[in-house]
Amino acid sequence: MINKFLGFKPDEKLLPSQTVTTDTVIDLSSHKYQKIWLGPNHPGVTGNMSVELTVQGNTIMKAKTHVGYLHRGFEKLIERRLFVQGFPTSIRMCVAEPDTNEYLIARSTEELSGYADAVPEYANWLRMLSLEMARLQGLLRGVPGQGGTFALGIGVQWGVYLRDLILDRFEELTGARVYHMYIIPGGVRGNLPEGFKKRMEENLVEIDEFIIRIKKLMFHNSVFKTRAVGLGIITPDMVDKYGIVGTNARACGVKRDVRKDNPYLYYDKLDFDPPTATEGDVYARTWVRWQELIQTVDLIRQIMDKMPETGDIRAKMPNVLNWKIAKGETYVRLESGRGEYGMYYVTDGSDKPRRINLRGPSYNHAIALFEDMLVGADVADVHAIMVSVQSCPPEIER
Amino acid sequence: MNIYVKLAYTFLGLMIVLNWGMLMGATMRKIGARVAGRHGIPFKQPWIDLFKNIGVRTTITHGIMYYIGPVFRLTGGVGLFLFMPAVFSGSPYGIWTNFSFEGDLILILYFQVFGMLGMALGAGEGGHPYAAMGIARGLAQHAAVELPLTLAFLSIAIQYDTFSVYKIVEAQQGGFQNWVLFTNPFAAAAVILAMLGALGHSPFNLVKAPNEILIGPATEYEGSYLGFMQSAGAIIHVMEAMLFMNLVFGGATNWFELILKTFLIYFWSVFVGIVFPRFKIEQSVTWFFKVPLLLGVLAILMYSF
Amino acid sequence: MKTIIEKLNSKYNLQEIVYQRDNLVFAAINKENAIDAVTYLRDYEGFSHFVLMSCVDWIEDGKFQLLYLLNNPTLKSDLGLKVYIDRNNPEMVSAHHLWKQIWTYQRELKEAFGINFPGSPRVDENFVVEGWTDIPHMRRDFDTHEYAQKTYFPRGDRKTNDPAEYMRKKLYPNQPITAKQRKDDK
Amino acid sequence: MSELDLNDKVSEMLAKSEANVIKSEKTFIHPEDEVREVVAPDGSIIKINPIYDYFSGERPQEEKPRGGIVEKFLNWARSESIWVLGFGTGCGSIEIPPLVTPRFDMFRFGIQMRPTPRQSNAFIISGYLSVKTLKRVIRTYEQMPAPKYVIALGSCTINGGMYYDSYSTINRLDKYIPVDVYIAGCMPRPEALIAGFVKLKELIKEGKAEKANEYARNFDEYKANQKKIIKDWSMPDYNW
Repeated sequence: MINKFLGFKPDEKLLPSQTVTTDTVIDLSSHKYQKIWLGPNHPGVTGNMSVELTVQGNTIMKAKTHVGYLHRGFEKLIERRLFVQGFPTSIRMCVAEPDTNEYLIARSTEELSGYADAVPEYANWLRMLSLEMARLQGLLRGVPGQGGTFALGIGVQWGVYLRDLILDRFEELTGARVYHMYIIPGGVRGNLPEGFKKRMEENLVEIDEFIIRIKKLMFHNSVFKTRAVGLGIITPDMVDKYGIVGTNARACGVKRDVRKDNPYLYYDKLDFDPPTATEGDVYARTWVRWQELIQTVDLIRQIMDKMPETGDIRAKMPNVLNWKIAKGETYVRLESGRGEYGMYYVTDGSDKPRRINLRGPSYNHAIALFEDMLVGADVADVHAIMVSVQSCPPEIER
Repeated sequence: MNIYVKLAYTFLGLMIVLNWGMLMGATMRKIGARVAGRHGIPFKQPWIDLFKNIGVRTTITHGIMYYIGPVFRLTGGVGLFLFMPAVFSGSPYGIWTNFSFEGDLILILYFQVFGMLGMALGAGEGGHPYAAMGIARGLAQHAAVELPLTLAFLSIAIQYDTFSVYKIVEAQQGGFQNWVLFTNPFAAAAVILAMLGALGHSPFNLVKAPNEILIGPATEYEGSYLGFMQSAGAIIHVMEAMLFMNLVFGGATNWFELILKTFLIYFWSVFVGIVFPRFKIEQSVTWFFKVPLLLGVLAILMYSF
Repeated sequence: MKTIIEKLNSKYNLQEIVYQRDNLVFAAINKENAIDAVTYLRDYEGFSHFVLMSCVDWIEDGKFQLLYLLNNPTLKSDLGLKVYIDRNNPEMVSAHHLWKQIWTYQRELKEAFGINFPGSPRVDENFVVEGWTDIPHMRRDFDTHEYAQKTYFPRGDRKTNDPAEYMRKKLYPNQPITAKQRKDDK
Repeated sequence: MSELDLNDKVSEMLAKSEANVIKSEKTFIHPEDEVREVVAPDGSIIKINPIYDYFSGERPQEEKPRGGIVEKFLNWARSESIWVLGFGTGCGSIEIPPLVTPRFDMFRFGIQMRPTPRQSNAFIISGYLSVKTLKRVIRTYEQMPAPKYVIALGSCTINGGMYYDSYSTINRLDKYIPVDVYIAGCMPRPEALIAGFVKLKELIKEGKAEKANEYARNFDEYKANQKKIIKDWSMPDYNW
């Protein structure tokens, strides 16, 4: 800017190349580059993963994501557990929104054993309620969390407090704070407690206030805008190339939402339209998530209005201790807070699953996409980009 | 006055400043916690942390400069205190004017950078890449902050035709209408904006940002070195606030006034810091080169002709 | 969806076509044609979203089953192409040029099942486990329980019960085991 | 202390560290850690062995508490100022944000988060530990200055919990690093964590939390256990 003002034009040939691409050849022995590690012991890294950066000054020339710090081998463990035993194990695959795993496992086993239509209507509504509450608690952490990457810690503090309130409602509904084990094959585990809807509504009113406050705090904040606008851009043609789903795809104008495309449960009975943006940068992604926060609150209200007053919560299922499912395979998906979340489930006629493969959105976002997005970025922006693509290590490595 | 008595008083003043700095740090963190809806740390926490850090048993070494870094930083803080009048008492040889002398403003400008340079040497010796990055960013930002700040100081010096902080304070006595804040508004505005960078709170704290680069220069420091640096940091925070108080806000005529004014000056940077995220280094440099620099130049122009 | 499958069948000769749901079809395809078919589906039939690449170890048949699961965003349908490869000589043509994320899957499968994908970038780097010396950990013949017992320090006082046996003792302590239950247990 | 004294001290320490270097057989070394020759800017050739040149190979020493009223006072200070390392090793770290936010605010108890191991004295092992993380945990633990405390969170650190038969996660944490306080549950609630901290405070005040010395005392045993499962060692035996 100053150069333009003074009319000074530097010789382009003498300056170091400013455009860095993934094809840039890096010769470490030239002493021009430095290798630094971000994580796993680093407060700025989501969960427990690490990024190996090759930097030149402040610019990242090459990035490599290293995962596996949270590898527990779920897919192997489940092969030696009964269907019902595998259930509490497998829901721990993703800690940020564990309910999505519950639904996938329950739905896959129901579909393969021919009980897909046996689940009572009321139970399906309760499942939806639980899934939307999980999305809400994820967003309450995630939306201000994006501000937190730029050191706007106040929003995080407020958000996590409200998330605690939602976890309280979860505790009422399911008896547990984080790992609920609520959605089981054939229905759900418990009914709504007395006065649940009233207390939920009180919390939602509080969250409504928070949504307005966070808008003023983050989206009307000049420094936040300075940092987030134009950072980490995803273009629409990258969506199919990298398998981008969820809010990351919606923020660049590609409207993909499993709830609309392949409606599951009773999402076709609800009135909603997934929010989109066109810019595809960090700001747009946060903005889309913020709008989704409003929408999720609205969806929970709709679900609580539209669901029947009472009903069966569980279908009659075979004895779980010797429950055998015939040979078959299926793929079930749902829309989690991070995007399409699916499970490939194979049975072989025995009482244990043959193979489970979880398709987490972070698997693509945090490795292939993230590594390419970092090239040419600033070291100070790594954390922001990492959070904005919603990388969640436990679902990458399982 | 006997030089030993003077030394004793200066030492006493330093102790007051150290403890006030720690208390002020705790208060500011408590204010931040209240905005979040928390109780926050107890007021006594900084002292406990200091004792605990002294009690750490393991010591690691990275070489001589690693030890000297915190010493430099403390020297920067103490140096600022030694050559700046703390409390104005009507006489240049008053008990709390310390060792202030004609032309101490120049020395003070030097001491402001001194601590940072010491940290740069120590952290560089530590060898952690994040420390080196933090230092590079810190020095770049410091240069950007110094420019409007120095211009504003020079403007004040031209205004009162002196480089003595004592005389500048003296000239501002007799009511708030005599403060530089009102007599030289451009310089005051430049100082108030550049102050945010000098005090090192958000949005200008990328130097020690935990999200981006751990905590920058102090990454490798532990135990008593860290305690040393914490006490140096507490002194420096009060000293920076005291410098701005002396130059822009009319100085202090008693300790109570000093405490109140430094508190308010420091509170200004916390007030901004709580609701603003942090800038990247090139963004913060650009920011200082825009409005604050312009104000500084205007302040100089106002009194040059 | 039906027409696409028929077209694909006439072109590449599919086997075991299963309509799992209206919008989810699984079909097996020859190893030689697999990448061709995936490319064809991506470029001409609109299956532009790559969902998942997975592997199932059918140890009793001596085969690995690779799965390429593709999604068509306009038809909102999925097609899973299964490829059987020899378990003793696990090797498959790499598809990393089709989608950017595929090399990650191939790197994972290389580590977890030992399937080789020649030419795939970074395929030999370790993915989730570090310094692994045993047989690939997702193969059926790798016993994770035995490995854990041998390697780590299990607490001796930890009890493991057979759930069926335990529940029967707990709920019906005096009832004799019926023939049906005995059959079920087997 | 004058510069000369410091110089003496440093050279003394260096001499000691060279004498005490632990010789161990490496089976697997990263390409970056291999012994290699590097051309310096002035053209001379330098031979470097990254693992031993960049790190000190000295064994940890047992550092006896001073005893008496000084130690009591320091123990009180330590118990009131617990600096937790911000390293979420497992899924238990999802309960750390509630702890630093309005609902459970652990700052009230003098517990703060620190980003670097050099400045923290408590390490929360939040849940299961895969072998890959264990390597980083050991390295981080050894970098922390003594006295240091370990809080093990969740059933997974006690007996493997849900992952007792997993090939990737360890079963008992106390075989690899000494543990001061265990907090049972899956997942333990934030209240349980606070209770664990209060217990740790009691231990520190009574002077019972001297596990760092125990680690130094039984160093060989711990190292043998660690090396049994970490095949890809490729680091010095003790990371200062």
